Amino acid sequence: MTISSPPSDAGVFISARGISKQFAGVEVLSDVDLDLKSGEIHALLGENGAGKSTFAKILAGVHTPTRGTLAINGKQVDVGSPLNAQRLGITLIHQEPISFPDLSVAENLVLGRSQDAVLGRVRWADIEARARELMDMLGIRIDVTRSMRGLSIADQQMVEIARALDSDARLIIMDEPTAPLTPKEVATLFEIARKLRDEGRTIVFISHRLEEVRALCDRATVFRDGVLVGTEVVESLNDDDIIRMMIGRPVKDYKHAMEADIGDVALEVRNLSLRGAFQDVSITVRKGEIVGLAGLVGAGRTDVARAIFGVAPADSGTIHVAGSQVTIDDPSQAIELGLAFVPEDRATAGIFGTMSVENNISAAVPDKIAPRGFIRAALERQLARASLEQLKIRLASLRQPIMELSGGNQQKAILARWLHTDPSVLILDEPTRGIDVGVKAEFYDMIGALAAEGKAILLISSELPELLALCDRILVMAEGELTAEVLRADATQELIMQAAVPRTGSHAASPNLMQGVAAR
Amino acid sequence: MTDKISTEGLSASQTATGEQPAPKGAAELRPMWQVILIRPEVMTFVLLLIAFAVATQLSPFFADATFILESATFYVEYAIIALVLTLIIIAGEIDLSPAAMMAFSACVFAALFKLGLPIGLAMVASVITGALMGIFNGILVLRFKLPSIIVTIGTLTLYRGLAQVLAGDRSISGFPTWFIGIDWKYWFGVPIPVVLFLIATVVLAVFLAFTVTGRQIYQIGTSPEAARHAGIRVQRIKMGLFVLLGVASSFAGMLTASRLASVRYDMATGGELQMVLMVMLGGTYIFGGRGSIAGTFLAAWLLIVIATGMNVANIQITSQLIVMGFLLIVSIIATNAIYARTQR
Amino acid sequence: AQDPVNIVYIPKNTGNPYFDSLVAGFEDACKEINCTFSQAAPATAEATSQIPFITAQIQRGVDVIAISPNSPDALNQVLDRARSRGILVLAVNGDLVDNESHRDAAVLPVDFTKTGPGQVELLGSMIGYEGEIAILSATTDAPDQNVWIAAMEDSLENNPKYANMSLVATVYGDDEPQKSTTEAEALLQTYPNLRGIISPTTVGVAAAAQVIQSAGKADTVKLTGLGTPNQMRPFIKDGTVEAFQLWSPYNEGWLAAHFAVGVKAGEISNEVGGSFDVPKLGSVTILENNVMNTQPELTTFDSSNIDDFDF
Amino acid sequence: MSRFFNELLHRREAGIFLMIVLIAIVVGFIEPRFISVETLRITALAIPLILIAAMGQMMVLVARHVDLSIGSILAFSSIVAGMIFRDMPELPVIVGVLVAIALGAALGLFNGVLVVLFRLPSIIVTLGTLSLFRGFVFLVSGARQVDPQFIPRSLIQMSQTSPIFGIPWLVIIAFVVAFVTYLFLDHTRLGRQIYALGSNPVAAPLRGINVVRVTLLVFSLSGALAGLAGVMYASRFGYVNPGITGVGFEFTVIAAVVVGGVSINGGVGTVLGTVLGVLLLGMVSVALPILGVSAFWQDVFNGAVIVLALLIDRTVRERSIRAMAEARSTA
Ligand SMILES: Nc1ncnc2c1ncn2[C@@H]1O[C@H](COP(=O)(O)OP(=O)(O)OP(=O)(O)O)[C@@H](O)[C@H]1O
Ligand SMILES: Nc1ncnc2c1ncn2[C@@H]1O[C@H](COP(=O)(O)OP(=O)(O)OP(=O)(O)O)[C@@H](O)[C@H]1O
Ligand SMILES: [Mg+2]
Ligand SMILES: [Mg+2]
Repeated sequence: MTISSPPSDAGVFISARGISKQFAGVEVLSDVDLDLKSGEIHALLGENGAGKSTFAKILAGVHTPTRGTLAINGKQVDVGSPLNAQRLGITLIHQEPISFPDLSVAENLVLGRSQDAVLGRVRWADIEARARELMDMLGIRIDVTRSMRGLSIADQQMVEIARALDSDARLIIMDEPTAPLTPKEVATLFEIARKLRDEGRTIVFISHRLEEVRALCDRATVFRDGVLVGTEVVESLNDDDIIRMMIGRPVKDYKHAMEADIGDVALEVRNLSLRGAFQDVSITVRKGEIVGLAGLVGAGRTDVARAIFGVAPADSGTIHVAGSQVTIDDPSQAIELGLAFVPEDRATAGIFGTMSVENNISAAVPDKIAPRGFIRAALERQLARASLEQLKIRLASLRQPIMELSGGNQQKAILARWLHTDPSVLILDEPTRGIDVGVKAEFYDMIGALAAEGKAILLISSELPELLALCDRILVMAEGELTAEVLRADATQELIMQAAVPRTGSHAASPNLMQGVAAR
Repeated sequence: MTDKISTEGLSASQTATGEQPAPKGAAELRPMWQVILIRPEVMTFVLLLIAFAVATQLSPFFADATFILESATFYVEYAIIALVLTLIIIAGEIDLSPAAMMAFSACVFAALFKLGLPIGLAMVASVITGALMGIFNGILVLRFKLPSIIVTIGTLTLYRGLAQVLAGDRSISGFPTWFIGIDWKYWFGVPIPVVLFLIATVVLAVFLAFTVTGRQIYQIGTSPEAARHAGIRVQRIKMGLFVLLGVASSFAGMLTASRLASVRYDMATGGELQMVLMVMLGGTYIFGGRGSIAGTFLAAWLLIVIATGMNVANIQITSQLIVMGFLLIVSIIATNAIYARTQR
Repeated sequence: AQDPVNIVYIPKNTGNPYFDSLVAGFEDACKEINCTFSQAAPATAEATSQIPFITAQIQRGVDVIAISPNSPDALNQVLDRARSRGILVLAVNGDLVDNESHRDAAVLPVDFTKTGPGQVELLGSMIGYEGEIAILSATTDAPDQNVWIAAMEDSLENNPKYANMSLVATVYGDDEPQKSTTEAEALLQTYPNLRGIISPTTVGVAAAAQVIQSAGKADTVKLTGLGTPNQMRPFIKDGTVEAFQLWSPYNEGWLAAHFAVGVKAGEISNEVGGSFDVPKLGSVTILENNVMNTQPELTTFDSSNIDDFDF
Repeated sequence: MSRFFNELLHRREAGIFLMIVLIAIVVGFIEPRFISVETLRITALAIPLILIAAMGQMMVLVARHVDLSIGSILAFSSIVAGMIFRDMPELPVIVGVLVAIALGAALGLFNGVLVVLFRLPSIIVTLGTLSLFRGFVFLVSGARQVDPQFIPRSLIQMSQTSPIFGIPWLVIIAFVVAFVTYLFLDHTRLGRQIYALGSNPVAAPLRGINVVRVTLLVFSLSGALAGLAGVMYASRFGYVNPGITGVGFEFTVIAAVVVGGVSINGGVGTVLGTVLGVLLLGMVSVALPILGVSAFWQDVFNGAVIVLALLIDRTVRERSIRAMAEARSTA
């Protein structure tokens, strides 16, 4: 890897002091002090939900901090709005690329850029010419007059990057820009980032990939649970240091779960395909087994889970539950077959936000609370109370709207809902996303206990340590295809990452990866 | 089997217990009086009391139970539909076509009767027509995933047009005497349409509040995604509601036919606004998930009192239009504000 | 003396200038004779819109309900109830055709059987009793218009004077300005030899006048019909329309008020064949079906007299 | 893949055009007199009101809102203008015109404020103001019609006399409005912001788009154009009636706009498409009476056309989403 040039000695461009942010009373950033220098590439690191994006958005005027101040070149500023941030020379490449699907690529590039009068004329020819130039610079071949709708996430991300390049911004924040990109695109991006740094601009680079940080960044700042843990020169850190800073304890503390008595096949899917989402996916999960599904964001894991559960059924392939082939076109059928699914998008697909906790818990088992079609409040209360104790859900009242609970407790309530159906197969999609560390540990306990009870568990997670710790077997997906199957004994983060990163051209797993693949 | 992951330094599992106020995220409960009093239905009830007092002041002829009940017969046709519409809006959809469905199904009824069909069969045909129109709305909204509010603006024009094509501008009459004048027949001293409205209110209120399907209607409106994930048959329930609305519209159409002893294509023109107004005024949340039959029931009486009061006080229709439009907007804003307030 | 007779008038809808004049007739009458007057108008002329108003008036205990009904039959029930409470129910300006038993009497402007022939004669005189003519009516089932149209067809067919006039089309503008306009335009286009149009409805005749004016065809296509002077004044002044007809809505109100007060005071007996005197109108006879007319013939408005009227 | 989508959109306009030609041919075949200059004139005269209001409605729809109150706004502007003509005949005509436009804009702004301030869905807000504004109409007019004699001669002549090629002023004004709308929407930054807002309302503020300003703007413009249509109503029909003027107008306009390919999901729609949509509906309304078809069918046709247009819109959208999914899997 190339050694980054040392940070230039130019002064501090922007400094944050005591930045804090609350969402709905929950503090997600507390007292962040950070100086970003001109001419440096500064990495922001941290687990999911650590607050990196939130901090970036505060710098870019998307969020206003609850407390704290920002100063540019020593002068205190009130960023206030994205427009104002742009005037101050700050540009943000969002984690989820922003696109206006009905507008052309070229227009997406310039939208909001110009400071001209709003009734000023739009010079289409100039805009398109400039857009082509930028696309050439980034080495992407997109017709800039086509509409944004239908562009791949990667291409959308490149358009966002092109947008940032076109500005004369002094501070460019890139929030996980490389997640969807191919290695070649990443290389181009890095080249450009270095050029911008050498022009004296400040670049903030957010990524979960340590090797990228190592290759590109001068300094790194680590966040944990909304608190800035430390800022170091990248060269002085090794991976273990960084991970320890990120998770607050040495890596070794994650212990592998023990081999367990694994029973008959509970769920088997064969050659499942859904056009535009995933192809030819085959998964087997046995009783008492925890099977992990790893992959980068957008790899198609959620789509697979939704297909199995009948939310968005697959086009082809078969599903077998407890040995017999079944058709699942609707979640209600899946539930009858003993499947349960904790979706990743808790806010929209999990909870009934404004309804009470007990209503949420009883949602999947109407028959248990309404023996003759009429709901009996006492039964419902009893049911919910049992879950409170079992899962240690913390709340003020069962009649409280569930949205008033913390994320972790909401997730527990969803899990409680499914446990009442007494499922034989549990599909958990990012069950610990957005949950604080303490509750995460509780979840690990629960997942282990459920497997011990003989339930078959399919665990989708983007947190590799979590998968490594819990799973008996880990399947890896990239771009809608299974690329590897790794036994616990062989599993390492590197092996999984290699299988998860999309390869340009072919999806064939590399030979040395194949060695790690179990032949089951 | 799996041994516990060591979670050194984390003591969450030890500290956590039962219903203790939790440190993070578990917000304080609102005081009970707030939960009870700050509800849109309470606002409706208060408005009803005020309207009653004002109407009594405005005209000495107003406060007369017989008169109010008699006047109610014109509005309960809409109110019965509004009750079903409440369910649809709670489920997160809307239907603006029921007034037109009333007209078309009533025209089908009258036209078939004129063709010599026995009146019973004509009534059945009318109900089937109502159901079919409901299914058509349902298919457009559910199968083709079109936004219900705009689709039903289309179908409201369409159904009204069909009524006009079918019945022309003639009014069709000549129904047997037993069919005519249901509003002048009484059960327990109350006009039958009003009794029917009361029965519908009780049945639907029980259905919505105490049955599983009722609960699921709220869940669907709160989050259709989550409802589907929880195994609730979202499409089926919504389709059922659209059909129910079509059937209710057909019933209301026949009530109107009986009251007027005649049917014309322009029956209930503009009635959709009144129905939506009743639902909104009753505190049902326009975005779905919240609302109650009781609210719509109260709102229906509120409208009856306001309209009757203004009529009997000889207040010009111009002011009445303004009062209605104003009420609709204010009620939506108030409901919205109340729900926004109780969001957290 | 006796308590004044409490009269309420319910027009078809509010904002209709025609009824403003009718109301004025009532008001002026009640300044002179023993009655009090009020009106209550629904927003739309839809069939049922008058019902709540009638009920409210019954509750208010009025003595007389005068109404220009929006439907010939939808009001039967509620009017019966008004009558059972001793309220005198008068149909004014339009009758409950075929349901006359549900009101006590009707005040109509003229003998409607004479309206159709009168219009044909007027148009005939403009076009020299020769050529193609068309009718632009209100809605297909408008009862009064249909009676008039039937009479027009009858005259055209049976009266040798009109042998050279041929009715080529009867179209309906639904009393909507937009539809009436397109229908009138379509007439001009479809029948290039059209010599005249009769539009026995106020909305229609105004729309047709506007169309003829726009098309610049005032010389070739003659228009007449039933319209209000205010509505038609500009077209008379600029020659687009030579003459049109109507009656005096004012007199309808005037007559209805006198009749109502007379009946309530027991001075007039509401019996067919009876007659009574009304100031300014002279002797009025109660005709078959308890119908009274305010005038024997239609009034014809043209440039010579139009400025004498304001309604 | 999305070329295909683009082309489909373009084909949408071509499709409407084809349909217009087709209908003209079929009607002309049944009733040869239909193919005439006179038909052109009548059709041209049937559309200006709708066309002008459609321009406003289109902008509102592109911004992912809808305005159901335009019929009442039209009536309000129209009646106030009429009253000015009647009660203050000494004022020049243009005063009435400007007041009508300004009042329309004010009522539109009122809609916009309710939408923005209370975050209410525009369809519900404007359903409410539809009856509220109608109430205002009755209130200011005292429920009295403005009679033809008071409408200024010069205004009436706008729909009768022509500066060029026999095309009445009214029609020319409508097309000028359409052209200016085109320039505004396609060639100014503000115009493009309307598309951006409708295309992705959540992201719009992140691109520095002032959502409040744009929302208020589209509602005000829609109101102002409805106001202008109100004066034109007085010109075309020669009088203003509080109970009749503009009733049901919103449905006609929305039907035309949706037929013209403007998506109710925002972000999509062109002036050309809208003009063609208006022409199509205008021509059908002219053709029906010439064919001797009862006016009753007009409503059936309008309703069916709205439903059909929504279905087409849906299909196009679904296809593009599928195209997107495929683009992703082959990326
Ligand atoms: N708009 C919002 N409303 C409420 N909570 C929010 C909002 N945005 C973020 N959060 C919460 O704030 C916390 C920090 O989120 P943030 O997006 O900053 O994390 P991150 O470090 O960028 O994570 P990732 O690596 O997954 O992108 C999370 O718990 C998240 O759920
Ligand atoms: N090109 C794209 N355009 C729009 N949405 C996309 C695109 N790519 C992915 N998505 C969305 O991102 C979501 C995540 O993708 P998917 O479910 O296929 O992968 P995943 O591996 O589960 O990712 P995640 O870790 O985010 O859950 C999907 O629901 C999909 O709709
Ligand atoms: Mg982030
Ligand atoms: Mg996922």
